[in-house]
Amino acid sequence: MMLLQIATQAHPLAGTVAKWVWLLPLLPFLGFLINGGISLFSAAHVGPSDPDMGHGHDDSHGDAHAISEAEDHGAHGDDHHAVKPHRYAGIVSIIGPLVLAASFVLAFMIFTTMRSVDMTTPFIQRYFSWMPVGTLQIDAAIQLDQLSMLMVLVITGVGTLIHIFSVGYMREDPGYPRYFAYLNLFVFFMLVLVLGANYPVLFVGWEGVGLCSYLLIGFWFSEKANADAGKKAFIVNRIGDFGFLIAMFLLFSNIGVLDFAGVKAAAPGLAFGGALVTAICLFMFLGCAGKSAQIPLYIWLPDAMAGPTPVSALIHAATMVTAGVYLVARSSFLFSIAPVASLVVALIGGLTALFAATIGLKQWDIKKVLASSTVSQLGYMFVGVGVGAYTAGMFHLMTHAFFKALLFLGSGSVIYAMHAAYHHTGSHEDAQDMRNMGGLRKYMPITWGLMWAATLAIAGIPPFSGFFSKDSILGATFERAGHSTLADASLFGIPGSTLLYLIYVFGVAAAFLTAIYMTRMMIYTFHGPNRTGSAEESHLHEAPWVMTGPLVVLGVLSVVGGWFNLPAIIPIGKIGVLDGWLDPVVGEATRRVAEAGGEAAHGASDELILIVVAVAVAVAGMALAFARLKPQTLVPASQSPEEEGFERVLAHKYYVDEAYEAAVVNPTYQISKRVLWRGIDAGLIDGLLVNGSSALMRGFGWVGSRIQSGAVGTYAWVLVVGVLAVLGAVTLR
Amino acid sequence: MTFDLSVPSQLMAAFAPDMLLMGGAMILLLWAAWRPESEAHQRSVGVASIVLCVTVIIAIAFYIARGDSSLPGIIAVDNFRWTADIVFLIATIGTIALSMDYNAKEGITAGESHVLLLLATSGMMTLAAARDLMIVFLGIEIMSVAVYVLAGLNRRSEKSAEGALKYFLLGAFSTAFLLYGIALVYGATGTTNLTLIGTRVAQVGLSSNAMLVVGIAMLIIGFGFKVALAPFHMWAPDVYEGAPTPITAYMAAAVKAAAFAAFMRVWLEAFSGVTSSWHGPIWWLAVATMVVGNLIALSQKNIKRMLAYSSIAHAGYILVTIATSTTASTGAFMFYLIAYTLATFGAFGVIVALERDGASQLNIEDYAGLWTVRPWLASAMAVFMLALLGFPIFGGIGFFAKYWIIQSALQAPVPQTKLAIILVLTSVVSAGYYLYVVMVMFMRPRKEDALPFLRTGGWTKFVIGAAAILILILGVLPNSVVRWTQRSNNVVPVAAATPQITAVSNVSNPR
Amino acid sequence: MLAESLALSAVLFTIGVIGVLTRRNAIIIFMCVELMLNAVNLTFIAFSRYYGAAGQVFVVFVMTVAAAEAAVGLAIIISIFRHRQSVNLQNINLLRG
Amino acid sequence: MEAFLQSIGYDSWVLPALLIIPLVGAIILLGLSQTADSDAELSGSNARARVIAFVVLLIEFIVSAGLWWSFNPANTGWHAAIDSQWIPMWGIRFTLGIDGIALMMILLTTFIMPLTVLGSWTSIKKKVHAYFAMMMILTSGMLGVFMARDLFLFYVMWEVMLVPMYFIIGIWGGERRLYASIKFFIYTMLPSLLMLVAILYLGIHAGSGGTPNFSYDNLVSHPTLAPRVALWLFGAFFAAFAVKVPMFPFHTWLPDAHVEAPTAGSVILAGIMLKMGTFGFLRFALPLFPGTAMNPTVRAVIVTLAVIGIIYGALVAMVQPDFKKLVAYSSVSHLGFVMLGIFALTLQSVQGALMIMINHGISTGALFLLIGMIYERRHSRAIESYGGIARVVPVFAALLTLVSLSSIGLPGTNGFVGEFLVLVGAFKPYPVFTTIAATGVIFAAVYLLWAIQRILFNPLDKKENEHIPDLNWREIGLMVPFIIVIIWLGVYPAPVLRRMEPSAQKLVTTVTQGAQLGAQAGAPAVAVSVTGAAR
Repeated sequence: MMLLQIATQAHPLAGTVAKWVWLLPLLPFLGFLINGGISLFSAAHVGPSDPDMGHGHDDSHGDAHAISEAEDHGAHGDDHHAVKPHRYAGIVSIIGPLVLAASFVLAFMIFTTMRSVDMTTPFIQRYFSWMPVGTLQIDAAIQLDQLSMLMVLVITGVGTLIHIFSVGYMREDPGYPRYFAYLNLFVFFMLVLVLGANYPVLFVGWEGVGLCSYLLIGFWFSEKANADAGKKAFIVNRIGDFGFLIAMFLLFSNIGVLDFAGVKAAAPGLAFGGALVTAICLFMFLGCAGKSAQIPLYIWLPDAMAGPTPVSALIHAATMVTAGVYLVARSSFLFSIAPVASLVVALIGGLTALFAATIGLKQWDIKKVLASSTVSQLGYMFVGVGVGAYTAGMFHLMTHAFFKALLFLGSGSVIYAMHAAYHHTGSHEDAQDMRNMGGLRKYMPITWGLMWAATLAIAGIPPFSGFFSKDSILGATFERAGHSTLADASLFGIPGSTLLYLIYVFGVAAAFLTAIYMTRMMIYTFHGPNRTGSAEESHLHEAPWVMTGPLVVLGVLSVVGGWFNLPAIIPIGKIGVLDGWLDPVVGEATRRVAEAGGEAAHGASDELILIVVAVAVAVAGMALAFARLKPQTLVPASQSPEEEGFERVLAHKYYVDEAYEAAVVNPTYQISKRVLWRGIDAGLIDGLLVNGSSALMRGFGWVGSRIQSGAVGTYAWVLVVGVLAVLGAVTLR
Repeated sequence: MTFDLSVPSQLMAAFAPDMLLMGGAMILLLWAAWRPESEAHQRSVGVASIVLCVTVIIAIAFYIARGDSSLPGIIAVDNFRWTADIVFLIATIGTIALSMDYNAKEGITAGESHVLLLLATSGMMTLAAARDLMIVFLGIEIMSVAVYVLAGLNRRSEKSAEGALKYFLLGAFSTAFLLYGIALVYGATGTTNLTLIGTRVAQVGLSSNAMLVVGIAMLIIGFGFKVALAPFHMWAPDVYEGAPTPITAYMAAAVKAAAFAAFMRVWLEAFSGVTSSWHGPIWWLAVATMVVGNLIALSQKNIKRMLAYSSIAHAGYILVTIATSTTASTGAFMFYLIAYTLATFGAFGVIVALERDGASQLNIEDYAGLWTVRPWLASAMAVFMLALLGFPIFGGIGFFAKYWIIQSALQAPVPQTKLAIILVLTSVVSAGYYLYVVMVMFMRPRKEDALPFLRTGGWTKFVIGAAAILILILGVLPNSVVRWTQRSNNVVPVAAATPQITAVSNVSNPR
Repeated sequence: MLAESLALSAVLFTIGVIGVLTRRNAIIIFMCVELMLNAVNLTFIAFSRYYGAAGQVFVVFVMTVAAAEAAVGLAIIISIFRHRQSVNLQNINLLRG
Repeated sequence: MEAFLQSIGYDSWVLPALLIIPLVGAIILLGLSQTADSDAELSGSNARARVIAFVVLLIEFIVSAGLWWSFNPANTGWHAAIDSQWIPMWGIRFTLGIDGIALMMILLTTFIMPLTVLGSWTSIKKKVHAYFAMMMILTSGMLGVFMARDLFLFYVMWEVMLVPMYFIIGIWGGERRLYASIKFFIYTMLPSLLMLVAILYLGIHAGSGGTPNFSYDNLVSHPTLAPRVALWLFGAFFAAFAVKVPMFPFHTWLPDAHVEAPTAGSVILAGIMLKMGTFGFLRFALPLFPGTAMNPTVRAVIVTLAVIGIIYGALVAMVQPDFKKLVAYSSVSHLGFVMLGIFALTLQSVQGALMIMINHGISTGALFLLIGMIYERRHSRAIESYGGIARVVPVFAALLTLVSLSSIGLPGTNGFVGEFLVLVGAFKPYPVFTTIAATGVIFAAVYLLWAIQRILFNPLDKKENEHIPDLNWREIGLMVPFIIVIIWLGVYPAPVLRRMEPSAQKLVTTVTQGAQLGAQAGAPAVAVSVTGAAR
């Protein structure tokens, strides 16, 4: 590792364990190399020296076939199969989680040193110059500060748990090494994302995680649907990345630097709320909307559930999708001086939260429910960072990582069990459809308990973690509505304060719906009569410990996660740990938005009221769900009828995908094919101009050769015509 | 030394190389007619003729080495003449070499054919030397009459006879125009001596004299026929197709070159003073010739015909040098003649090598897959085609030839940029048919029913090889030839005042 | 005097041209060409009255050459006649295109 | 390293050597070539021919590699310069020399050529000697273009490239090879000849005493042309280069040529020959006519065409049923970025354009090689004749995915660096155009991901695809260098950028200053004559 150490001016972290920070991303990358190598090596069957199938295909015939046989099972669309484990499964299942655990340990050591020292400036390590072009100097550099540390801990921590879970979950998949290779690579890029010291390096991770999500969603690529989903995810993300790129271009062409420190230093120079900074923030938010599945780019996330469930847990719940939130928090020095942009962020966040929650009401696929809930929770986070409560947003990011990962892994073990059961009886029922579940509580009690904990957390029932984070967001929103730079600004002529109150209402409503659909999910899955089918029941059982173990850890975290940042009025522990921790990074920006210590604005009483309201709403939601939903009346998916009216609209996610398809995708394709290619390219340019002109030449030539009739008389005539022409030319000058 | 042509002995000396060729030809004619016709005899006469040509070249080299010149007179003694002569003689040697194999193939046993070539060549040399319209006329006729016969040499072939007839009738027809032109110019200026004409048209502003301009027009027509400018080109394709292949090469290269040499000299020495009166027609003729030749060549199936049209196109390119009307462009002119002669003889050599008796195997399609059976022949043909196309390196000297013409066009006192652009555009069109030949030879598979190719005769091999090698070598290092041809630009109107101007001026507009 | 003789020769020349254009028989066409040549000769003679002998010398050359041409030409016409018992140019068009 | 090169006088002979070595190889091969055309008994000598070709081009690469060290960026003049007489009467000299830009182009060429030999190891079965001889001649021609410092010499080299490629396409190409080859030849020859006239005009204009002067340095320091004339001359150069690039709408030769050419042909076409056009703009069109090139109208037109090319190429690529054609159109899109970068004319954008020129050579070259490999196995380029083969040929799949990602411009691969620099540099002068161009990033993902999905992923539903043999060691081995470069240039392009920066900087400054000089001369006149030309 070439370390051209540019002296970090006696930074407190200099010379401590923090100098190994570059190992954090590198360890997972190492895992990727090893696992990837194993995967390729085990799958490869080097071809004959002359590959022309005319002669050379007999020898490799057998092997190639063998592979396709093996993978045919893996290709079977769904998570789990009874074929013997991959021959290198052993070593892979050690390396895969190990590298992550290692980097988690390292991260924790660095974390402790960071706690011990008091650091106000980020710890920046430059390794080598990446793109040095004139005034544009982009280094491959790592920036370690409280914000990135928080992300690193979440990623490596939750990541490690999910890796361990995967060992059990993917054990018997033929693509086992490939799976871990991708997963390690993902973590590598995710860490690059959060550790990068400038926007381009962040962008490397940004696109890298997109790539890994593409590869993992399409992990069982033999199903067209999965491959499509992967592609969709990548392309939609690309649309967002386009915005991110433009934001970077604007930054460079106006500020001339792209590293966080430089931009932060230059940001105050920009006109407060000016067009430039607003544009930068809005373009950047387009990127966030793509990565974090906000309106209008959320469409890829539900499809992303095609990937293996642990992937959904890690990438599409805990880490990658929250990158957008991280980016806004990371760029707080920009957003805090662009109130209009911040309002847009908050508004979109609020809308998404509500909108996705309504979708969640009518999904039958257990993972789809969680997907829409993820979108909705991400909306919350954006409300948080949008209203300038960056800590609140990050706080919810963290707690969400805990309980949503738990929910996904729980659903994973449910599916695992369901699938095993169906596999035994050779049934082809859908193992993810809640209408085929029901009453699983008595078969898998641990999962049941843990998932209830997570559900209470996400529903916002005190004292579970979700309650604190969600409440801090709603509280911040309400209070910013009172007075803040945002309240003073206005969007589309609507005063900011009005909007903020509206957003607050959205948030509360979303909380209500969240409570409903989560409870619905729990009821249909674990309660009521079992609809799996009599034959299968006997095979339903709890997952092995390697899977339930991580669930337990996550369960604990999602219960006590709230203690990381207790609000002042609930003094059951140390107050505002996270606030203090993140203050060096986002504190200034927060205060700028809140106009210096907005806390004083509302009294404790108002805050108490807000809390009461939130809790009441959550409880009401759950109560309503319990009151209205009748699991007994459900019939298995195969017999159940199609929904009617608005329910169908909800079940089809408001037909947004179909709309995009009809309005954007098809027209583009048809125009490109018929007009651009057939019409302009083949028809006009090539046909008419190019080949046409040559045809014209040949035509003239043909005519000329016809005049050459062979009769001397004609020749004489032509000659004389020429004579007259020349005579005319010289005389009539 | 400097010849004073008014002294008969010195005139003889100045004319010696031409006389040498003529005399030698006479003797060979007797010898050829003496012995009964036979293959062997035909060959020995051919060899003898080649020897004669070489001797004449040596003689000319001797003159060049001495750097002779002459006072104004009926003939010129300058590098322009010598360079042109050498081009003719090389072409003649090539023709004879090809004929010896070709005649054997076609069963032509008349040794006289070679002698006729020599006589025609002597006419050409006269043309190159001519500094008097009378000599020009004589040269043209000596050349033409011989070539009429050569065109119909293959008595058994009806096509050959037809070609000869067409050539003869139209040739005579155009000669009449040429002659009329000479008469009118004579009438306008009172002399047939180019130098005097030059001085007079320059001194008395005759540029708008009706008689003179009509005469010039008639001369354009006469020369235009000989060098096959559109629309006076109609005879060329038929005659080229009908004539025996070596003779076709001879006509395409040597005859054209000779007529052009005279054309150039007449224009530079006599009419460079009245550019305005002829520049327009020449310009348009050049354009028409380039366009017509290239376009019609696109739709040809027979390779000889295709090359006939391509030679018309090349006449157009060469005419550009005349259109620039500057002595500087004679270098480009001569250089082009050399390059074109080499390429033409190479190409026709390949045709002779592949042609079967009865003038079969002459369609371009017959060359399909040639590369797979005769790689070297195919490669050589490719070189010749690219040379005619004027492509760098692979086309060798052909590129420099075109390059120099363009340069002289752009460097002319009145830059001929438009002509240059039309020239390059039409050469792009020409790629359409030159590359077609290459494509057929290299990229089409050999037909199943294709007749086998005969083995190539030694002399033919010699011509093809020499042409290819020269083209390629000169295509990288043209300096020697460039320097040599640059020296042939000494064709300058000698401004010598003469007493009869008054007489001319009052006659030149008759009552 | 000059003008008249020039005019006459021009007329003769034109007649010759028209003959070439209109007639179909090779012999007759050749005769028309000869007519044109003689028209030119007339021009030369006319001018030589002013410029001295050069024109007349030229005429002598022309006549000689014309004779030679005639010999060759007739030979060619005979050889074509051998091939197809006719000298009508209408149907002599093997070579075309 | 430098010391060693010094000691052997490397700089004094390297450039001519690079031109001669391949020619020697070509002569050897042609000498050994045999007329009989039955591959049975020829197989031995064919193998020999391959080895000779590979060794010669490997030597070529090793010799050229020295330039990497001997090149000193600090010196902005010509490196390894050669200057000697050629045709004094016409003022034509044989002058060679390189700057940072040419350096990278030369290294790109010598890097790709030996790999293309490996790429056509087994796919070429007839006339092997001639085939490799053609590739040798082609190498010389292409290198000559990058080295020439005399416009006449440049033109000669420029045309010399044409013939071997014409034969390579026409003899060893696909079904419609005859049409494609002739089209390629004439399409590119037409504007080249116009450029020849322009070059001559320049040379005569700059010459003295009736002798033209084609020396590049002299012509650059000699820009006193009437705006209108400059416009026409620039037009001629533009036509020649725009066709080679190819810019929309002069691109239609490209799909045919790419599709019909044999693998190596496509690789060379896309990898190197297309760069001739953009190189021509950088080396000749801009420095010779700064006033015209930077004239607002002209510039706007060209940038518009470039942006159209980016989007258009991507959209048309998206709907191609033939994978080779898809990649061909993607080249139109990529080269559009290059043109945008060149004419935006900021240091970043020019550097980015240069990076794309290199990257496109690497990525697209690798893509074509991979297509060639799978074509050798299934004899089909149609995308729908595949599907799900990732499971049958995992190594191929991995490589294809990686290369496609680099072509998409994924950060961490070479593709990103170039596109990012171009866009970031072009944004200041052309914010709107650049924003539109940036959407090309999206479309690139669309067409390539969709294509590799339909080839590698989806169900394996075709019987004949189930037994495709995977890549063999030769093929893997020849892909490895590509992969290494893809990653290297993606992660640590700084050395390359540093070597090119002074030249790029020099270009930018000279052109900008020249444009300012030309501006007060007659910008309005040019504007007028632009409209005049339009009429």
